[in-house]
Amino acid sequence: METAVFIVCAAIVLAGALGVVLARNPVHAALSLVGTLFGMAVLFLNLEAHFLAAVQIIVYAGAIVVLFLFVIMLLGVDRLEDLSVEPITGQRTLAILVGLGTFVLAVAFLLSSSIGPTGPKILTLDITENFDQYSNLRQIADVLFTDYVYAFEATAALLTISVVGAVVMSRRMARSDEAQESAGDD
Amino acid sequence: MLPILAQAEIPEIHWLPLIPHLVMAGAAVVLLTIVSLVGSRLPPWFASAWTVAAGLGVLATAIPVSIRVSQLGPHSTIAGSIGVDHFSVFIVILLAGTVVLTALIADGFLQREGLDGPAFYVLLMLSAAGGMTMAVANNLIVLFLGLEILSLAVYVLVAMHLRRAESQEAGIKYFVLGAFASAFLLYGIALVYGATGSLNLIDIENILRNDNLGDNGLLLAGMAMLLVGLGFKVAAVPFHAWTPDVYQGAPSPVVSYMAAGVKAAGFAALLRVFFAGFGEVADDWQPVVFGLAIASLAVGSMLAIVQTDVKRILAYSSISHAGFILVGVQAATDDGVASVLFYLAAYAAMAIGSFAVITVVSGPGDEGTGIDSLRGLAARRPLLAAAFTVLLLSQAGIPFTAGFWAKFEVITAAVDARSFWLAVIAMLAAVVAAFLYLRIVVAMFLDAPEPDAPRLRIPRGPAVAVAIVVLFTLAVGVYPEPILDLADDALLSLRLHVPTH
Amino acid sequence: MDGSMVLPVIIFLPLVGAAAIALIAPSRSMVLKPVAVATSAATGALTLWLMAAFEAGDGGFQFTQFAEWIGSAGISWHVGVDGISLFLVVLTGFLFPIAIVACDPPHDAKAYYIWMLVLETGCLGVFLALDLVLFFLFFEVVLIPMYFLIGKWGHENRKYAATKFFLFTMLGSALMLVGMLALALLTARETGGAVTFNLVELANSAGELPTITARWIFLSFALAFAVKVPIFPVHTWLPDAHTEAPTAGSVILAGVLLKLGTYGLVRFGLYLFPEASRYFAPLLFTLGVIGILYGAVVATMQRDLKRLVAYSSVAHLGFIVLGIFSINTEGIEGGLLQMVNHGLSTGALFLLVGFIYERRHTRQISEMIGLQKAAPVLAAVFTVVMLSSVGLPGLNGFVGEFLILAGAFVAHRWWAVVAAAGVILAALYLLWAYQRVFHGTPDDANRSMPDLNWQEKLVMAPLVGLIVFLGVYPKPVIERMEPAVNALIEHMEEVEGIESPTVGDRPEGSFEELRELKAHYGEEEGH
Amino acid sequence: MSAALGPTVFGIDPLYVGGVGLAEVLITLLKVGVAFAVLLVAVMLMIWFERKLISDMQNRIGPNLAGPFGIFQTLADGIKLFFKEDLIPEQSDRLVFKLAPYLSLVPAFLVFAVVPVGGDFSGGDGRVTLFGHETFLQVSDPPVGILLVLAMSSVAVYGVMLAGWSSGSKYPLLASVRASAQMVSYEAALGLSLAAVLLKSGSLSTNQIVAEQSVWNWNLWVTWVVPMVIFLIAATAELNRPPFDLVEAEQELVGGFHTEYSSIRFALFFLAEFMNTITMSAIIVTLFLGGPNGPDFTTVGWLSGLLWFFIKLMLFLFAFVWLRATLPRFRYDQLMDLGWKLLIPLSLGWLLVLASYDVAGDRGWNRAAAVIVMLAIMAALAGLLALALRAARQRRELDPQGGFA
Amino acid sequence: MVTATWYLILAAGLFTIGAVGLLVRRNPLIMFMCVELMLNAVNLTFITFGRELNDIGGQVSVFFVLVVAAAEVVVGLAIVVAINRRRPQATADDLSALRG
Repeated sequence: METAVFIVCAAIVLAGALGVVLARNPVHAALSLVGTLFGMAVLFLNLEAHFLAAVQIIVYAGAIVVLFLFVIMLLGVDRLEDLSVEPITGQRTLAILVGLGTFVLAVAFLLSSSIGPTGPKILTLDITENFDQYSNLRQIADVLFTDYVYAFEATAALLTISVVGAVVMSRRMARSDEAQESAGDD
Repeated sequence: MLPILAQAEIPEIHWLPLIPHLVMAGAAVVLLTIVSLVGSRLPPWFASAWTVAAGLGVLATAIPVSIRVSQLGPHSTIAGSIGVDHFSVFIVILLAGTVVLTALIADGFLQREGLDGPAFYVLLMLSAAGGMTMAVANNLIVLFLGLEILSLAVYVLVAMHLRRAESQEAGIKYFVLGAFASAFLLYGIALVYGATGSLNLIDIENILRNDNLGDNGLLLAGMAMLLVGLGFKVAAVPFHAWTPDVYQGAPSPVVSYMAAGVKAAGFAALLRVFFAGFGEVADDWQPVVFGLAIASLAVGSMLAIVQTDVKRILAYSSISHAGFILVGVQAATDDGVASVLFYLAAYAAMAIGSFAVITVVSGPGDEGTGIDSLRGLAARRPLLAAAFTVLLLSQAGIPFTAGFWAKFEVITAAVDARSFWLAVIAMLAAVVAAFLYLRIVVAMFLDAPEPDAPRLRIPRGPAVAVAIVVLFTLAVGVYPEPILDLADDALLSLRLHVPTH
Repeated sequence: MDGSMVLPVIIFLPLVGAAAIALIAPSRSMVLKPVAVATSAATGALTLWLMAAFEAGDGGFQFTQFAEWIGSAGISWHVGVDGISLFLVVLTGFLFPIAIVACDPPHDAKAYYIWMLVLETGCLGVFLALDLVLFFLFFEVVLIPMYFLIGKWGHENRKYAATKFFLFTMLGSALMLVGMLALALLTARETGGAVTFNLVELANSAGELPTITARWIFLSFALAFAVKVPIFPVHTWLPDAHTEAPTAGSVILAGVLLKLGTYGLVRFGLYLFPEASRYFAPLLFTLGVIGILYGAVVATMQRDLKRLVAYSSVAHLGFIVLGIFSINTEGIEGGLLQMVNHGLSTGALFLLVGFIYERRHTRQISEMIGLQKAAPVLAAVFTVVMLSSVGLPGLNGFVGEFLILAGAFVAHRWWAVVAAAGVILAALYLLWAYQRVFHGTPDDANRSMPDLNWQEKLVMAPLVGLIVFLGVYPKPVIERMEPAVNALIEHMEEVEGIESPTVGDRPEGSFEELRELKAHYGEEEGH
Repeated sequence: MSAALGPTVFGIDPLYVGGVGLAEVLITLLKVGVAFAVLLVAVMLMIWFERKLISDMQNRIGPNLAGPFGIFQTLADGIKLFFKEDLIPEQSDRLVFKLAPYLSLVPAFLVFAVVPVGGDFSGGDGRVTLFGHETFLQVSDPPVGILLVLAMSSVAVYGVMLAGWSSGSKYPLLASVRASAQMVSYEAALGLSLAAVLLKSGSLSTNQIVAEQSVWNWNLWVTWVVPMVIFLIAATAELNRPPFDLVEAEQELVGGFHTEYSSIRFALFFLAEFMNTITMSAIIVTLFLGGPNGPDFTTVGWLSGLLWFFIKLMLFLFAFVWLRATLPRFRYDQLMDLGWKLLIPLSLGWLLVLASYDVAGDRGWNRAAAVIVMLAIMAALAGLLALALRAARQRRELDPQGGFA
Repeated sequence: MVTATWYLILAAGLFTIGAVGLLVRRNPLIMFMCVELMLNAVNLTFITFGRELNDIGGQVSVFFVLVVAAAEVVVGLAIVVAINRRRPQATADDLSALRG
């Protein structure tokens, strides 16, 4: 069962990723990304990370990609990109070669090395014994609000920045300036 | 069922060491609130003054932290995720100073350019809070969050000059490459986590000390990726591609913050991770840092020569300086760490001052950053030219400036670690770099001003900032001992944490 | 005056003067020059007092002052003077007032005087520093005023020349910094003591370093000094810098700044690395001889009078290097004496060339003819100075060159013979130049050239006087130098554990004997 | 790797505890089938119910021809739509155009999977015995069930958004941008009001949430009513139902995001919309009204649960229709103001008040005092917010182009 | 049976695709999406390691990565919007005012 799920989801994930990279239309790329995200979420379930699987969908699919689509539609940048033109000759080949090299190297490293000593915190609960408690949500919360409480609070700063940043960047210039600018651009 | 809050075992939290962080981040939020309530009724200098006050507040609160560290020794808090030591205090003070000076510089600039004042300062302070988090982080995830807080704010700051296409272009370039680099950093963190089973640097060090993981592929790959991510932040070659464009495009006060603050935070993180965390496997990463250092020195110094834009020149020179600092990192000794800290402090002063001058000289629209715009500055504004010259000579490492002692310390560390050739290359690069500082000096002193050059207005804020850094540069140049002592203290504590879980 | 305070006062008095000038209001620009002259003259007077108070028979450092500066790094404020540095200090104190009096800057007088006085502080600091880092600081900081002097008040090509000068010298000193740190750190590691940059302490433990290490470090020092001297083939900055510099700049550059290099070779080369110095002596010796011949030959071909004098400097400094790396009392003494002599005679030559330039606005030899008719006093002074530079017996140049050749003859007989040919070449190009410029019938442009005015005469008088005096009676100088030089030689022998040849008892076969000595070292290294 | 992972991939149910055999698979399939069928039929009835009710409220007859009381009207409409020609606009992005309806429909189905529609919750956790196996009366009870609801409601945005975009037409695009903005905005309020429930029940599992509420002790009271009101409003907005149906504001946008759709694809959107209404009502019942909890008035334990659930569900369905019949449509800026400036701060503040109440209990403080202090703080913050909003409004009037400050 | 290595290799592949995509594509929006791919690969790695190590830290890290990803996208898109307002239809190649 797990193997089947893995294979299917891995295929979806990789297909989605390739879709993002190869799609000529940004909207299609975004949809491919959603595919990858869903595959990922199921893989998370496979790895018993239920909470993260749900959060993955809510945050990524529900917010991030929607934001992407929003911007694409709002700006009307959904024209097709001509992929046949290579801005820098050989750039693509080089990038792909480097990418493949990195990948092969990474796999070699992964296969050749061992995973570190196991930590003290219990992650896996046995479903037959702990039916009511069968969820790592509580553990995540536990660690989140104790060991990682500083990091958790720090995310507040992160979100504040993104709000302030978005407001600053979307501020419009005074109209006279804008006219001047566009005249200058042409 | 138990009440939810009662179930968690709250870790011990020492509040005192966190106060500087709270002051910095809190000041940003309060400023935001004040501005949104009574924004239109505030005088234009209010946000700047507020930021300066916040920076000074951080400096003031850093003192009791330092005293506490002296009494208790280095320790960690919040389940070992925050390191309280002189190292972090040093960086915190450095960042606070950077914020104060940048706020001074930005005051006149934002009014001149008609940009969003309070937002700038809010982002500046939040970014600095992120940098401070990087400095104290004993946990890789905390470190990563600090880095992101720092970077995200800077992305916006870089792009926020809405009237300049260059600014936004710089912003998007910095953002894309920065996000790329953070992905690498994160992947590195994940691999290190897999290799050691922990995200805590103290734990990692203990594990590495007890188990021989020096040839573990996961660990090696993880370290390499971490180096990529952090190398990007400190603008080391070959992860430097963004630097010239971003420095040129970003608003000048932002560049001063980037050169001083972001670089300092980046190196703080680099040292924390590689010296405190991976100190046991230094043999594995030293050669790589060696290579990065040489590449940065060479590329930074060489490519600067062909530039015609002062900001670009200084961008390349910042790459070269990063190479110098990496020479100190490469030593992987206590002296090396001290030299890096000293260098960071000295470089912060020079960089802030230099970009403050450029801020003033560049004129409306932040456009006049070509080397031509500095022509004959000595005749137009002798004091400004003299100050800039001091800062440039300091960057070149001329005696009786802070820059000399910075190079001196770094080279000492390298020689002490028997990296003689690295030291030689570094000094050769310094000579090449000296050439480009001389180009600027030549333009200021030996060229005649353009006949129609407008009269420069020097606002009070930048003037004060430049005066402070020039005095600092000269004072440290003559008597570097206090700062040297501070840096020496800072290194002692880095690896002696008492884990408190 | 308290003996230990005199050196800091000498070093910083010009700086105080510079600060005072900086504070003078622009409206009172007429007092700039008097203040500058007064400061430098006071400094000069102090150096003269120093010479008078100097204990002639003592070979060690006198008037020393020591204070911790940067304790953690082993850096201290340590100054002192001995027979080797004494006359260079005096020369500095002497030449600066002359240069300041002699030439007025065409513009920006305030900055000009400030830089001149800062430069003086730097030069004095270099000669008096007994701490490596302190020395290095002064050595480097000298570049800045000189850079601005050349770049701002120089001739057409000044920016190029100034930058070239700056980068060349900085290149050398950059490597020296590495060497210096390596020396201090590795010595500390060998001896197990704390890191120190104190010259005397380092010299005392000079034998501790492994031979190969010491040789590398010596090379890094030697390169820095070689650029500064300059020794062939790193001399190319010198003609440009000299030619483009304003007159006073050329005077100081030739008179004082070049001596920083030769002084450094003696003080930091021989003193700190006896073995390495001797090991590399043949190399430097050879380069010195090449410099003599090359400088002379190239000088012969110059069309620009100032450039000619500049190349003559290359030749003269070749002589000095030759003397120093003879590594015997005569050679080193001759080298030291020649440093002073060269400072006087070349300084005077540059002044004279500058005077001519002010009148004729050209430096081309071909455009000058028959100046003797128009300016007899100038011609007379020029003659004396030129002959001093040639090394005519009875003038100061002769004494130095003689001692050098004597020392070199003992060390490397055939090189000394070749070097002697350089003396003849010097006579050739200088006399030829003199002939072209001063003899013949002046054309219209040259006929109306005014002679020296009283101010210029006043400036030249002491120079000519000293040239003659030192040629006739060099004893006061030599007797003060000799103990220090002997002490240096003894120190070297002590460190190396050998007896070095002296003129008296080594008439024949010195070459072979030296080889044997080297073989001897080789054995010592073995175990 | 531990081997006992398989079954937990899709949910947790006492059914699987002893291992998965054929019987378990069959029972699961049965539950899925029943849920699917019930939903489809319910939609059919819901459409009829809505039309009939509105016509009653508007003093007209409504559908009355197909079947008794016109109850088969929906079926007739469906058949008609099914057989109509399927038009695809030329300017459309064909692939996405075809995909969009399913992106709308599937999440609507999936949400229903986590709703416990019945079961005996009196003291237990709602287990019933089906064919000799203990199980829940819900398709699946994942440990993060309520997050699945949020996840699916956020995925539902895609259907709207892509439908509008892929039509290659101006009005649908505008409508879809508007709709997605609205849905994303109100999701925040939805989540925050939901957090109050989570605070009280301490679990994300829908089954646990229901089990925590006893016969009368519903979350409605436990969370002091306000969260439910917010949730209801936010849910209405999320469903794009009146008075928040700006998506299909006919006067402005022709027909909304599905203007270009016809035939079966249009039917799918329609189906999804009403299905969403039903599932959202079911979620509200689960979260706030104790789900199938209620006094047991039948002899068969789990039947009373089903009945109670149905009754409560009808209540909300009626409420939705009632809202549609009576309230005028909001203006877009009013809609956004309501969401961002009122609902989000209010739900956040309410959550904090509830938390302070709990903390005071844990620490042994006076709970009433804690709540009063908290309310005072909230009031102060609300005042500040109001001030800030006023300042912003003034600034906007002064400089219509400027951002903040 | 699926071992951890499978997941890790899948993650490495995804990371590579993202990285290559970022390097070859010129549309800033797609470049952002490639970053998201890379972050997802990291998430998968974290969770896999977390389960192998029997440590919750891996999952907590993913939580933070998600937050960061969201914040990053907001800022990045804001910049893109600002650029597009000035110069509609800009790709990375059009952004070439900064050269040196």
